[in-house]
Amino acid sequence: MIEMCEEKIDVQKVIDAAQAEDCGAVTVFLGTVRNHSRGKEIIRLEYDAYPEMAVKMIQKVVDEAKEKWDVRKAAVAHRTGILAIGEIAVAIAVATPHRQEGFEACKYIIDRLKQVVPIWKKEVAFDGETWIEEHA
Amino acid sequence: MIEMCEEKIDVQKVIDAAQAEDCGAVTVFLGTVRNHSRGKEIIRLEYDAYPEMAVKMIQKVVDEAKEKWDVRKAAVAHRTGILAIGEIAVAIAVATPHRQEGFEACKYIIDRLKQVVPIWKKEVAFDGETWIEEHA
Amino acid sequence: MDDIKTLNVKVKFFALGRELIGQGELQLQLPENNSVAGLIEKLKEEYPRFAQLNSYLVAVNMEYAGVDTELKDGDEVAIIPPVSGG
Amino acid sequence: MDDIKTLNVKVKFFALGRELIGQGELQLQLPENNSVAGLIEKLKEEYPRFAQLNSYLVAVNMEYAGVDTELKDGDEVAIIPPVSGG
Repeated sequence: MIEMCEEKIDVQKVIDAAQAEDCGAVTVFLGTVRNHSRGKEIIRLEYDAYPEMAVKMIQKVVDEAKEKWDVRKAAVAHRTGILAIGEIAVAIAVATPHRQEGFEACKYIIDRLKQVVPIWKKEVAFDGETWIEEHA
Repeated sequence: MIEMCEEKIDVQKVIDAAQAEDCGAVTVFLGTVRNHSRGKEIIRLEYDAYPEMAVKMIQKVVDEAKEKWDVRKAAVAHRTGILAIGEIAVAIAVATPHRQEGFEACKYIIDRLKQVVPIWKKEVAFDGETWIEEHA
Repeated sequence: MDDIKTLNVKVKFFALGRELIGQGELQLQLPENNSVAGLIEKLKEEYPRFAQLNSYLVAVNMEYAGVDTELKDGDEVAIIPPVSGG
Repeated sequence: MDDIKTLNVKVKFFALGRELIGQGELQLQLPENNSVAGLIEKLKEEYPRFAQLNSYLVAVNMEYAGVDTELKDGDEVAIIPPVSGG
């Protein structure tokens, strides 16, 4: 399951999509909207995306992770549009037989997603809006 | 939130308990019951625990993680009793400002939990039952 | 005398690019035998504000592509500012 | 002549230990000035099957404790086989 969604992400659904009976570990990463960034108080975030290419690139990143680690199932959902503080922007779940590779694979997927997937974040603060350019 | 529970773990509740508005990352680990182990097909697991001490030791492990990383909130739930294949035995969620420390802290908590928290797992296979002794 | 052949491409803009162009999608007509580089030149001519986007990649049909990539009629080109998902 | 003073401790068993002892909890009476080591001796005498538990730690009042740890009346002692949670 790889999904770009305009509605709130259903974390349980993402986790369920990554469950596998031959796996002992499901590792999950949730990226949430922080109330501050770069020393500023944040009001909300706005995500723009190229959804068709984003899905394709996320699939590519997941495939890379599956080549590197024994990932049996993976699910990724990324939100678009306007997000309030505390809301979930991205949810990633991977099922692996053992936990060590789960942490590594999950970290790889979020790191690569932030590098190559066509999604953009605008931070809206009291003194203005900024499109974020980061590969952090 | 640190909980030993006899009923199914509510993952969403564990995640909600670890949400913090000053954090951009929630890292979650779910330990699930695999359908095989040590080359055997598994029918079910049975967990025994010393619940009062387990809660105390999990708190200690969480405190250790908080000393090492900038963990703002953490929640841990561990199941006891009889678990079927695919069910969640343990759920750990940690909120951190940034994701790198989230993966490290979450991994630390599950690693230490498996070393020091008084919980025991019996694997029930077709040819018998085994109390597992592992610090893996 | 031959007709001058042309190719039509769809160009998509996102984030700051979308704001600079004032819309998320354009249809552009280019002379035949053109590349990503030619498209960029035409964009800069027709949309001077595009030059304010000082860092971006280009995708052709949803694959990242270099400036030498040849364009075909019907291609979907996207201007990809530095991404910041997650 | 003084009375011989005694101390009462609760002893808890888990996993294989619980199965070997046949129950999860015992009340044991020990002579005063006794330690974890003394309790273990008494367990081995009264429950010969306990010797089959070849690896364990001991907790006193929910803290891991060495064999020299002195016991007080009312202490809760737990025999902790190698753990395998998670």
